[in-house]
Amino acid sequence: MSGGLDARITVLHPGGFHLDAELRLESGHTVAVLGPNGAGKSTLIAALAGLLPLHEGRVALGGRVLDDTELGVWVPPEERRLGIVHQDYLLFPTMSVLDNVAFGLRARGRARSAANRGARDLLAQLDLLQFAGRRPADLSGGQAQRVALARALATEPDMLLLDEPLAALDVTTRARLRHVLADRLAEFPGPRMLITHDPAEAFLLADQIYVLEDGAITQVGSPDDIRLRPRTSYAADLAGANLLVGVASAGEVLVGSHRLTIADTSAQGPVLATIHPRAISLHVVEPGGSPRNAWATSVTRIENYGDRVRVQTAGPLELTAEITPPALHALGIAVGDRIWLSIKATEVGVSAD
Amino acid sequence: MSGGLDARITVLHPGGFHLDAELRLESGHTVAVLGPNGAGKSTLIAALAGLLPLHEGRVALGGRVLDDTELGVWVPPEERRLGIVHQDYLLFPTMSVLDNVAFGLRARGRARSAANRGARDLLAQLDLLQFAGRRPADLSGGQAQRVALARALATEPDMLLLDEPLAALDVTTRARLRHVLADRLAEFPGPRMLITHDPAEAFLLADQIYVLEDGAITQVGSPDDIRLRPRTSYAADLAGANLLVGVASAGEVLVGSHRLTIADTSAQGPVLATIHPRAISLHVVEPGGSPRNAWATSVTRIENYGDRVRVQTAGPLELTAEITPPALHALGIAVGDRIWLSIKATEVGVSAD
Amino acid sequence: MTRRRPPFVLAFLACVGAAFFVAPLLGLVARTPWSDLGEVLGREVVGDALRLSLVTSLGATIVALFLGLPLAWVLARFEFRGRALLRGLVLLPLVLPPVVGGAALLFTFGRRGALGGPLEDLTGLVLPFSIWGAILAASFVAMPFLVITVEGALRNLDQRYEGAAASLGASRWTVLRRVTLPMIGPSLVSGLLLTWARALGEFGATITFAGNLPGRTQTLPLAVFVAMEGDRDAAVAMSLLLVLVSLAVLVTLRNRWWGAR
Amino acid sequence: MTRRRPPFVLAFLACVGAAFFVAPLLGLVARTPWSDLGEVLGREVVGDALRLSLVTSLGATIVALFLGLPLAWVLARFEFRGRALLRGLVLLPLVLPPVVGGAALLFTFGRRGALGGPLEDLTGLVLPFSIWGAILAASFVAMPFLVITVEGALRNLDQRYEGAAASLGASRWTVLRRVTLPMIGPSLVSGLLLTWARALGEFGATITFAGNLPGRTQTLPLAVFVAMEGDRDAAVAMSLLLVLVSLAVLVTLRNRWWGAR
Amino acid sequence: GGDARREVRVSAAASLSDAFLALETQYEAERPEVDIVLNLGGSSALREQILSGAPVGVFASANQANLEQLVTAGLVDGPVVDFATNRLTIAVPAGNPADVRDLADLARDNLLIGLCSPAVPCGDYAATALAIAGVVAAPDTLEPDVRALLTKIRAGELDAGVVYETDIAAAGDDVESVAIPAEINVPVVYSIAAIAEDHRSDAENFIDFVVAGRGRQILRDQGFFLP
Ligand SMILES: Nc1ncnc2c1ncn2[C@@H]1O[C@H](COP(=O)(O)OP(=O)(O)OP(=O)(O)O)[C@@H](O)[C@H]1O
Ligand SMILES: Nc1ncnc2c1ncn2[C@@H]1O[C@H](COP(=O)(O)OP(=O)(O)OP(=O)(O)O)[C@@H](O)[C@H]1O
Ligand SMILES: [Mg+2]
Ligand SMILES: [Mg+2]
Repeated sequence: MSGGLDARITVLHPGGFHLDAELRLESGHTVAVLGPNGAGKSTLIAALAGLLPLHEGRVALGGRVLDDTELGVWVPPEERRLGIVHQDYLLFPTMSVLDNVAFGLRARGRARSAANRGARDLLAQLDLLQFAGRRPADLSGGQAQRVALARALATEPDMLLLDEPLAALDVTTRARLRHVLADRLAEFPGPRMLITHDPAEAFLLADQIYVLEDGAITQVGSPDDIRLRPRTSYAADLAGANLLVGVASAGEVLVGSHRLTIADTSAQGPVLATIHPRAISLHVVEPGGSPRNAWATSVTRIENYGDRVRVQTAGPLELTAEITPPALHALGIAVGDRIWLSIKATEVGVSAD
Repeated sequence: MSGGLDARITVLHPGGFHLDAELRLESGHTVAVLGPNGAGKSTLIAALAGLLPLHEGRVALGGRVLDDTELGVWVPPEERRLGIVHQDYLLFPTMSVLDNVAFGLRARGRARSAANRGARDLLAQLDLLQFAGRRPADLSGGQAQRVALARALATEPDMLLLDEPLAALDVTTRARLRHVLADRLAEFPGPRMLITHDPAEAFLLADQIYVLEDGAITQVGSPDDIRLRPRTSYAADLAGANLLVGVASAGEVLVGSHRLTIADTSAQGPVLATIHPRAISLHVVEPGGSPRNAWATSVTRIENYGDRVRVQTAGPLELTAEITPPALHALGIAVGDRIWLSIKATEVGVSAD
Repeated sequence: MTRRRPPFVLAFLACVGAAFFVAPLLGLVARTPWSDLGEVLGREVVGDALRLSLVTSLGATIVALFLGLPLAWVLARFEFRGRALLRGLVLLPLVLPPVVGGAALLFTFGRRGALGGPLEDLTGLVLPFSIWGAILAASFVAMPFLVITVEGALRNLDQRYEGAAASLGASRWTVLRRVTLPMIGPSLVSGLLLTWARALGEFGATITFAGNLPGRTQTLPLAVFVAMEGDRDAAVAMSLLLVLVSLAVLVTLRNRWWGAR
Repeated sequence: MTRRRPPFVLAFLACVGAAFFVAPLLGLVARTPWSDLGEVLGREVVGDALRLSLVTSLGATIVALFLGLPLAWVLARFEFRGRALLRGLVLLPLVLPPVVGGAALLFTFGRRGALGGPLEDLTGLVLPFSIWGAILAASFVAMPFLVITVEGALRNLDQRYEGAAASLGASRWTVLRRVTLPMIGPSLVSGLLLTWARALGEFGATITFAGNLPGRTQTLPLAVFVAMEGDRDAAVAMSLLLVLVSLAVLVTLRNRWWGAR
Repeated sequence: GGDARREVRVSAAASLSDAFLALETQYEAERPEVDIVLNLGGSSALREQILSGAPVGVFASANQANLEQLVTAGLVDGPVVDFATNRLTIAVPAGNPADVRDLADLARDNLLIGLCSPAVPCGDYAATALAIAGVVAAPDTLEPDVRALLTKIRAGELDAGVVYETDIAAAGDDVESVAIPAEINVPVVYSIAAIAEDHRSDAENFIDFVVAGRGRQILRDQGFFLP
């Protein structure tokens, strides 16, 4: 019944922003779109939904052309059968929560009682039944977000477009809803697109990840691809890794003026090198032993997250290391202190740029 | 000039929600308020700001009484000198970004040029200068949130009240803004209250944490207190820990019908026991050796976060364990499989209930 | 903000503004011949006029709703050539002296008018001197209020809600009915009340276009006008009736429709 | 949504609605004596009347802004006893036949009136037969439009923006000026235009309260009335002038004020 | 005018508009030191203004009733003088499409007939005339004044109506007159009086001009009959 999404999209915003993206979403798969603020993620959703005119391009869902600037085809939003969570919810302020969720069902022709029953089911699943009679203005932020999710899921659309659907939820609810969402997505037959700033959410829920930066797609891959072989500094931040750009030759990568020993002796030419923060060891004296990379630097920032501590270091490579609080205690270092840093050659991931 | 906040607050919402909280925020300290959706965090801010009438209570900031239902004192919002980031920003849609940020300065009597200069400085610090001329409607979600933060910081208020100020930011920007915010908070003389759903943010930025649940404060303590000795299941979720409620006697805790061996032989009576997911080992065969707690159960869910995997188990205690992807691979388990679980007695934290 | 009093200057100006509406009414009440009030209001002409007034004003409000609302929506939501001009034209009935407006209606919808002639040939309906004419005249004069009020409100509305509703599968008709109109509710009510009140008080265009026959086209304002020529006391009494009827309706409706917020 | 055409039924109704305003104007234009238009409009009376019309309508708009805006704000934002009644009273000038409205003004602000007498004793100002009287009459009749439109818009507005502005240290005056009014901008403009247009076309209350003195209180609608008696061509020509002036102002202002969105 | 001319305010019934505009021009030409300011309106509105103290020097009314109310209120200073008369006539659209010949035709049901409202002078007079002729008219509208009635006849919306003879003269080619025989016609009388105010002598002077001076010729030119 439902099929994949094929889209090639160019959208211009008055301010000069320019979105240029090509997407293929398979039916039954979840694609997470990650990207910095202002990268164009919400714009992408609006364009797919037909709420923003394409400057150029083509959108087809399950073989049905929704938009084609060349052929002059344009299917209006109400006929696209999409389920959307808008970033700022856009709950109808004059309707009760129940009516908001039942709205799509009634708009698609269900009788009032059937629509209300469907809406109640969903509200129950999202722990919202007690708010059924409330107006959106009388909900907390997280409650409103869940209502928005319920509204999008209610209509059994051909495709799901979720713009940060869990951003306002508390840890407990988020964990629960991640499960609900994972189950829901698993049983949803069409393609689904999930926009999020939470890498854990993306890694957990997505089959494939698109990285969108400044209006262009900079990397596409499986969660592991992105995590282990990020190709931009944003993607590296997602993975929590250090990313270095250099030139490889004969078992070494030249990063700036610094040479980093790597295990892979066959790598040659421009490469991206990734180093996980936990693979970096810190020492107060020069380390001996096997690590082939070691240098002295100074501490620029220490961040204590409770169960782990991130230590940022100064040049030559400005790497961030992650250690445990006891380890920090044992080292006894503070910001500005001199420190030694060592990395095993095998811990430096290398991929061609 | 600026002093601490002393507040005792009762607020009623028409729907039956009831907030009852007592707070003491010291000058120069940051308090994070954490709590589930609908716990009353935003309500608390609105009440402190004078935007919601108190049913009963008293608010004093630096010795100045802002609200006192008994004495009939009520200082209007415009004289409270607070810097607020509202959960849904409430940027003025008819003003440019620059005017939004300069608004507070001008309202407090600064000349237009001085106000604009101040606003530009802040916009620059938050990487927003390029959007100075835009209307809020033409910003992305994350950009709008940063503008809201700039607007709140601009006026040099006596107290800061930040309602999820970083929720919509991408990982890179969030990390950067956490630093900016940490620096800003450090140099801010008055008390500051930070509402967040991100435990890392709270642990990193706060001196003290209030846990608010269903309108009541359930725990107050240092970040380490909350992390190591959570007293509610919500707080345990924050810390990522397993929380068990039981009765201790003679080096054991009785949880339901299960006996858990603990290291602390002096514990007696009702206790909370916490077990960190990483302290739980998984085995496909019955483990030998030192761990004094071991039992067989089955796997109910496996969540792969890329660099770590969380494995949920069935009864008797429904614990979640955290292992590495290679470990999972080595175990070769799937949902429904039978598994052994072991915990060292020393890894079970116990505190009186 | 419920605890607060309005700032002094604004409160003062508001009081002066309120006095503006209250003082002339008091003047009217002071001149009311209370003793023969009953007699005057009991007259058959007065009853007929009141009934006609209610019918025409309600009719005009309905016409305005069915024609004015779509017009406001098109003006607010679609770009087309001549839109600015059309928007200006909508305000014309306010600007035209009522007599001229009535004359213009006669030129157009009268028996010899460009549209009135064909209309009579086709349907046998003669607008002037009939209640339909009175409704037409009242609609012409009162509809701008609905159009302008609603168009302003539509422009104030965040259109993304309409987009969200469309994406949920709602036709534009459903969007209009279930999302747009409720969201501009108070403005719509304001517009309808303005329209109704204006139609109720309508005088000039009606008398010029529809004439003035007791029991057929003589609405209360026309009866008042005629009485004013001779029997001033009766005129004042009937005006007071008009005032009371409209007050009753306005106060009741407003409280009901706005009470929900 | 810019690519879309309105759905047929609504577009059709909107066209009928538009025809409602356009057709009578065409009827008027068809009867215009184009040949003597220049002569008529060159007359001194016409120039005087146009000037007076502009002055009184502008004056009334200013009065409405200064008194009506605070009144609308108080009605929308504060709870007090008699609010519902006051809201109803504000609509009275629409409902009262203009002659009765004028008479009520005379009862109150005339030289023998409850307020007019003391006013003359104190300041020497006589309202009837002076331009101040014409402005007063026009304000009385036109102010409700501003009050009602603005009140509706204020009720539509999310008050949390005002709270946010107050928390940033803005006095309520600043909040009103910089946050509230800009946010209800289109409705405010609508209200002001309705007010101005109504004041420009005002006839009945003015002729009754302020008289019909050429060069002093004879506005264009009053001049049209006098001309209608004999020189009908002049009356049509002057009406057309009224139409053109108002169209020019309305189209220009609306485009400018609403262009920014 | 802001110059030093003495001002006399003359409130006159709307049906006297053309005549009084001409009177003003002539009088001001003769006496440049006096400024006649005309206030034209419905008789009842003019009456209300004077009752509420409006500063008026002269009031010319289309019937006696309005002036009598002012006399009762003690606002008339000096005698009430009848200065002109008029006659009724039947007005029909150009070409007389309904072929109206006399007052009796006003009873025809298939015609659209208009009269002035009995509350205003022209309707009062018409009712008297119809009564004298023994005709029960079937009006479709009772207009508030002659002007409104004529507008509809001119537009062809009404087939006939009863108006003043002077109005036919002013209306031009669009209307025709079907005369009412003198024996059943009703004499229409216009009255004028000075109202208590400053510049009494100027007001009386203007009344003299209308009643006895060269104003008479102007009134005659406008189609009025003189007593
Ligand atoms: N209506 C508009 N007019 C002009 N520019 C706009 C408009 N809407 C968005 N933009 C700009 O387009 C870019 C993309 O915006 P978009 O909302 O798609 O970002 P996003 O990826 O969703 O970001 P976020 O993670 O912050 O929500 C931003 O730079 C934004 O400033
Ligand atoms: N205007 C209102 N009328 C009635 N109930 C309300 C209103 N506003 C909030 N509530 C209810 O009060 C409770 C507290 O809401 P509040 O917004 O303070 O929660 P919160 O802690 O900020 O939650 P979140 O993390 O989701 O933002 C919620 O249950 C909410 O439904
Ligand atoms: Mg976005
Ligand atoms: Mg909240």
